[in-house]
Amino acid sequence: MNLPQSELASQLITLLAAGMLVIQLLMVVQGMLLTNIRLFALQSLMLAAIAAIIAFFHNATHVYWVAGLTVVGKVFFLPWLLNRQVRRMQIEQEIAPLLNSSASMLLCGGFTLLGYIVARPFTSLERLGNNTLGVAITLLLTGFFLMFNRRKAITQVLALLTVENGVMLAAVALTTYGMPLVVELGIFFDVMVAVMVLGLLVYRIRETFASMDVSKLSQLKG
Amino acid sequence: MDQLSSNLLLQIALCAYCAGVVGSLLAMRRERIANLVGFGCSTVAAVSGIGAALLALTVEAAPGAAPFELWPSLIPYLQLKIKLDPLGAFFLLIVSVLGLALSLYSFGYVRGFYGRKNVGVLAAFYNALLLATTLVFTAANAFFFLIAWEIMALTAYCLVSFEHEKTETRNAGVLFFIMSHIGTGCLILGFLLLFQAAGGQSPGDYSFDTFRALGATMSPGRRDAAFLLFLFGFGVKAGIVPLHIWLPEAHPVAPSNVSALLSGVIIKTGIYGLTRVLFDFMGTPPNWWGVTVLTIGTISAVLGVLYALMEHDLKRLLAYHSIENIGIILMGLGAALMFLHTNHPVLAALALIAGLYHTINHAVFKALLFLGAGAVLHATHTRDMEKMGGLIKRMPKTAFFFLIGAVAISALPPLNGFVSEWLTYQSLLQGFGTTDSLVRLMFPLSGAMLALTGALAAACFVKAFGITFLAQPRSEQAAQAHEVSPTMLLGMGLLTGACVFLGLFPTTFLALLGPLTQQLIGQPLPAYLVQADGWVLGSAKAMGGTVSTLGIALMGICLLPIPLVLWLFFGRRTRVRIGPTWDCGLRGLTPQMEYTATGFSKPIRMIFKALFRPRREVQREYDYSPYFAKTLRFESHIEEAFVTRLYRPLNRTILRLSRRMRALQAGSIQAYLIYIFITLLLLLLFAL
Amino acid sequence: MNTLFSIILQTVLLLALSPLISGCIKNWKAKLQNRRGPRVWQPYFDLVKFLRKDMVISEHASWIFRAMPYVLFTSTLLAGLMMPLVNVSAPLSLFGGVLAFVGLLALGRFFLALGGLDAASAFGGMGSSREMTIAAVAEPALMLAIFTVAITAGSTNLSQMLLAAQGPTWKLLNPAHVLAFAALFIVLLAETGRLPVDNPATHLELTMIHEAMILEYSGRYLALIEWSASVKQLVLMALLVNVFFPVGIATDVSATALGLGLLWFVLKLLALAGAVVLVETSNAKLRLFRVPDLLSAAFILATLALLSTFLFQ
Amino acid sequence: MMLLVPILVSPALAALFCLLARSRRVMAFANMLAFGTTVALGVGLLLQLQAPPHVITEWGEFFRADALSVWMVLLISVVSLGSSLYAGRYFQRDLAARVVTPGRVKEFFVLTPLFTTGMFLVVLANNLGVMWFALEATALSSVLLVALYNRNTSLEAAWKYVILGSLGLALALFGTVFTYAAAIDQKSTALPSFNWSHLMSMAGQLDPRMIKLAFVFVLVGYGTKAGLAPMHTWLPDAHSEAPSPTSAMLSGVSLKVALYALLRFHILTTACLGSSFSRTLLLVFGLGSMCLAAPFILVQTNLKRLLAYSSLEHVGLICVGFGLNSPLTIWGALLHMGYHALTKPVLFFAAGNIHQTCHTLQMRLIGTGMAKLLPVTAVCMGLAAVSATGLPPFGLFFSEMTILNGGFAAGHSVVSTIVLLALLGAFCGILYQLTRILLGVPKVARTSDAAPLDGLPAMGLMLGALLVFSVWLPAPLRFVMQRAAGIIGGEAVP
Repeated sequence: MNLPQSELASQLITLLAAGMLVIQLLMVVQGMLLTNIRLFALQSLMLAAIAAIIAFFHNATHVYWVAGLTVVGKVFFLPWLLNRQVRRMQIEQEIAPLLNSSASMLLCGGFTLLGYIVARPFTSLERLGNNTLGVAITLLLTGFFLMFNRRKAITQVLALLTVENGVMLAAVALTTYGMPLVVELGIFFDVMVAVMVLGLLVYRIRETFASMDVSKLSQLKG
Repeated sequence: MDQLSSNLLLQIALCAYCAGVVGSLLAMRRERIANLVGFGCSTVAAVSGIGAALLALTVEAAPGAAPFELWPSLIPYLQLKIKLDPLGAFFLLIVSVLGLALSLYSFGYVRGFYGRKNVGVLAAFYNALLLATTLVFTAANAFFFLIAWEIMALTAYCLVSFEHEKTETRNAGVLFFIMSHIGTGCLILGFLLLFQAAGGQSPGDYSFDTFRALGATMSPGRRDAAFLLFLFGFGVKAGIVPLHIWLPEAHPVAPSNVSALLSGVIIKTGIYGLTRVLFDFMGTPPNWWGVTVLTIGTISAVLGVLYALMEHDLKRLLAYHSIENIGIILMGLGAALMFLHTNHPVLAALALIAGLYHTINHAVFKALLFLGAGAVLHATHTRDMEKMGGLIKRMPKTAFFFLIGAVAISALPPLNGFVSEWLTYQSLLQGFGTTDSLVRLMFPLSGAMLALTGALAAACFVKAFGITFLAQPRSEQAAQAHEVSPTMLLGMGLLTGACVFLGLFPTTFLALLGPLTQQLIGQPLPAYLVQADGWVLGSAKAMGGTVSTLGIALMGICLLPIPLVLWLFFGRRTRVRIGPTWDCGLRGLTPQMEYTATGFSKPIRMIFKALFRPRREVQREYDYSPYFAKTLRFESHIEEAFVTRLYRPLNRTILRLSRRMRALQAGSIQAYLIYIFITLLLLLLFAL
Repeated sequence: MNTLFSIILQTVLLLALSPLISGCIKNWKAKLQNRRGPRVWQPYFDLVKFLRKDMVISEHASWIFRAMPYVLFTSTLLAGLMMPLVNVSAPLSLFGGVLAFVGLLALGRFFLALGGLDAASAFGGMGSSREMTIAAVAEPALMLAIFTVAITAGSTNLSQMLLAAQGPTWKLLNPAHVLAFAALFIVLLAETGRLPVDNPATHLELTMIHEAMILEYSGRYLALIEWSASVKQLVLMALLVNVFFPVGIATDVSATALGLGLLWFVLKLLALAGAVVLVETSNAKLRLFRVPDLLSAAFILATLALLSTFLFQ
Repeated sequence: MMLLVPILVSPALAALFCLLARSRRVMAFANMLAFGTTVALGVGLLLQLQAPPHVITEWGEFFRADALSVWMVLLISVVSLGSSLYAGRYFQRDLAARVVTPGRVKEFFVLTPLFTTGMFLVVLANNLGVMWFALEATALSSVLLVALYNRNTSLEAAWKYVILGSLGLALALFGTVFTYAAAIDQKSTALPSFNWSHLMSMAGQLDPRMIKLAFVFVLVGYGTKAGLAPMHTWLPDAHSEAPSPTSAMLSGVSLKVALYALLRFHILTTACLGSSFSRTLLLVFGLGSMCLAAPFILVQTNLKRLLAYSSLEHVGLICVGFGLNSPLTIWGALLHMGYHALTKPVLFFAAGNIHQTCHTLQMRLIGTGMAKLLPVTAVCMGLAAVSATGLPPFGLFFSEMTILNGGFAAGHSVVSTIVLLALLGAFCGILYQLTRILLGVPKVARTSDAAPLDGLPAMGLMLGALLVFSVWLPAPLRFVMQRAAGIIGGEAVP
């Protein structure tokens, strides 16, 4: 392979990573549940794209697997699953965050800064794109923030998934070829199972509590 | 002589105790067998324990018994090593003598539990407690000592809450165990400090041999810290003021044979620990140690007896007297420490002997008194003195034994209490000359306080004996009381004998303490202690005071004829009539007219009002004039200032803070997520 | 042999002399109050009378009631035998010093109080309660005062204390001695049941202490109790006069020395008795709960005495 | 012979079998059989490990068992055996009381072996990534167990457990990725192996900054699963709401398994950065957990929550032991793991019996006099409580003393003092609460539907083992523990 190609690759990857970050921030301010799910699908698509690019430019076949699995799982299956659940339970669309959008926007700005600070010492290590690690950490932090800024069970699941995206991004960004395939597969299936379990629990909670509001889940004290 | 070494006897005793535990548990369902097996084993064990102690104090004193190991332990630093040195042997003697008497007593006493409670369990715990105590006195490794100490506390807790159906019993048990555990915590820290000073590397660094005179090598700060920790830890067990609050709660609620054991031996483990640590490990003490111990002793003695006077629950009264006597013992130890500081080994030996002699004396007569109280409880089913009276006619033998105990604990000649307090007085008196600093005033002043204590104790036991045994029965169950079973009497008789022996033949007994002072102070018995070939007990110097209880007793017997001579002279024709007591012309006296226990101690309550702060409620109903009341109801409570001012607020504060903490776990998952998030952020900043 | 002789002599002396002292005190008190008062010998006649009379014993009483007079009598006598009266060396000085002395008196008191409780009458209980209370409060002052002297003597052996106090008379005037004497004098009043602590002459329920305890006793038991009371008074006074003013006390056993010692002893006793009489006539009885103040004053005096031994040397 | 694979396979097979089986007895028996086998295999492993090189690997390097893993395998299998012994009778009574449906019971018997398999995989996997997803698997399987009774509270507990748990695991995955990244050789394009053993061998070349960052993430992540304060918040909920056999496994081993995962990274970090960094963090979090647990125990009102907090306390103590990082304290911490694993299940079994008898866990409602109502349970609970509060003759006293000693010997007097204070607080709480419910007379003469001997086999097994191993540690076991301590501390134990 020759240099301009890898130059191009890293350009693309940086671009996509930035896109993922933007989507994350959109999710922070976005008020509608279904839109959130679609945004997540889009984010995952970008992740898959990054993986594909790596696989293409470094012709590392097993990373195609990662890309494919991500597309199948995170772009189609999980959003579909969540959508179905939302429809089946007629969850009202409002997400009802704890903080209003401007404040959360401000916070997330702070997180982004922190992410870059944490990542700076390691820029030398990333050989693809610039500051993808920073993006990954920011995804983690903002995902975290999403988790405790949302009241609905489903949205917490969604936030968790964005954190997962962050991890995968870090994985591909830092390690060129992603993790060994076994691990990749394991992680992938774990995520799937996790979401199913979560879905199951959400369903049960829904039918016992007649609500999706996790702030109602506060009987266990002391 | 090889086949009868002290170690062999000690091992026999340990095995017998274990057999007692196992056997009585196995025979749990058949209570009679359990009773026989359990207390039989403890009797055997106690006898061989006495043998071992005597051998170790006499024959094998010079070389000292060889240490032996129970079994190799799996923990580094822990050696299950046992060594019977003079100090341990002395305390082993105490526990074994009491063990013997109490076991004999228990045969009869626990029959009262048949059908109600499980005698097997009682016997098992009783044996376990004796076993643990024996190990405490003989362990030669701090780690092992702590294990025995904890097991002792645990079994004591189980015995205290044996009759756990009553709420007061459960609370008393919990209070006891918590206090004792806090004490143990301090002990652990103290021993760890020593361990550190010993180097803290080789497994041997935990054995008492390495601790010996270690204090000299420690930095003053650590040494003082260790001293305070030990004083606190052992003080809780010994029940010194203000760490005593558990004692009057826990001792009364236990079965009486156990109460006797607790008051007689278990609190003495605190004294043992203090002696062991302060005289054996800590090296030459700074002056303030001795001053502290002496002061604490004085305060405990006075407060203990004052609170005892206010009680009309017989067993609580005795429990408070334990605090008083612990105080007296500590006076001796404190004086000894001060003498060590000023380098007067002879006086130190005298003071130490005084303290230790009072230790065994108190063990004997307090156990005797508790057994007497137990007999009364057994006969009348109440501990409230106001419901007793006239028992001397219904249970004469018990009454006699109790009287002996009462005379002994009131430090009246010629019994043993007097002897040990006499020794204490002597050491305090001669302490005055040992130093020029103002500190010397401590000696006579604490001597005066000791006098006050003795006089108050006498008052208290006039009340205890007089109200309980004399005059008319104040209640039905007292009138129905009956003498207790022969084995119980035997147990009490044994202790009575011990009281008399320790009282009349102190010089014979003190000979046993020679090796002990030699070991702890490097000083044999003071030369003038035993005078006129054993007839007279002297003090530490040539022209010092002397006393001979035996002589006093014999002389008294010689003087008895004088009144008889007088009868022969004048009153040959006189007659004796039995008549009613003068009742001011009323129609006969009723028990209501007798002086009550509360009334008896009223003057003292008035005098020390500032201390007791009694809450009194008087309700009188009258028609036209308050002076002609129809009904009159009077009640007065006394709560210890330490409980109301110190412990309750402390407890309340801790619980309030803990409840505040619970707000952290408020149930909101968002909050939980935020905790994790903040932790992560902080760590990231820390890692950068 | 010698010891046995001295024991017998001293016992006789105690028994013989003590009623006289009580008699003198009664008589002089009356004189001071412009009464004729009983004869000085009256106590002797009383004792004989009591011994001749029949006894009534309460139906509720137990053997304690019967044993008490003997114990009291014996213990008081024993205490007396430890006290040097005319000779420096008391007969039983080896058997116990001042501590045993105090202890034996306490033993007597212990049984006296029990005897008071035994008859199931409220008076007895009240008397015992008050007696034990006052004794308890008096004890520290007594012991501290004794300590002060014992410290200077370096021994609790009474004979030793006397020997140490021998020598130039001006030594007796040092503040420690004087203060301790004052303290002991107050204690003496309390212990012997004198005004202002207790009124030996009264039988009014609410004021009596000693009399209340022995209310149920009669006949020879009463005789024993009264006798031991006066012996106790004698030996306590002896403690004061001999320990603080050991002038003229015999240091050897020659007849002249003993005779002289006896003379001095009686004189000193009478002087002290006079002092007691003066105090009794010039004071009213205190309320029971004021007595502790008096005795704590004694305690303060003793403490001051102690301090002065510490300061002036 | 192969040992590691069978250990993993036998519970998995049991799970499969239970999926097909119909009768409850059969399923219970299958569980017992499987765990019995694993115990046997574990002992075999123990013996095999005595021989050098003291490491067993299978499937190339994929499965790897050194002394530490063997120690964990033994704990896991024994506790699982105990809880499966208890489970059968327990659910029989639950079914009788109509608290659960047969379907749910089946779920239990299927999920428990899976749960155990997951834990075995955690301790036997050599690849850190595999270790991660094995841990995730245990989390997921246990979540459904926590939610077994479909009560509001149990669902709430499960929800908190799964959300916090998977979040923690996501963080741990971050850490794992970083570790892997730190291992990549910059020049070559070859995939390095992600095996722990390999990473240890090249610990010198790892990028220290990256490892530092990685350990932070792993600590928070696996720390959440191990219930270190302040990430412990799910622990009391989950442990108290789960059915007692599951609570026993959660408190008994699953916490320690997470701790094991953390330890592996701790060892790696220590090898790379030197000890000070990671051990300080462990020390801080351990002390934090202990100090936090004590007050909650003091004023606790719910029996099983009380036990859960005491587990928090013990995990904290174990962390302190590792954090002090002297050979002695590490050894003590390992001992503590073992004794606690044997003690805590007994308490939970007893609590289960009490729960099924009184139908509540609120100690105020349970009232007094359990000793009269359920003598055997009360005695077992009392003994276990004595052990849990660290009193002799039980082992926890020895291990606690060993840790305290080590602290003082290493000059950390203050740490030891704090530990002692926390332990005192916990002691007071447990003593007070248990005295209140065990002793005394029953409030009302409740018609006890408790068969007196319920759960005796399980509790007897545990207590027996506890007593035996408190006074006698067989040479092979001792050897393995010393090696394990060596692995963690980097040096051998005296």
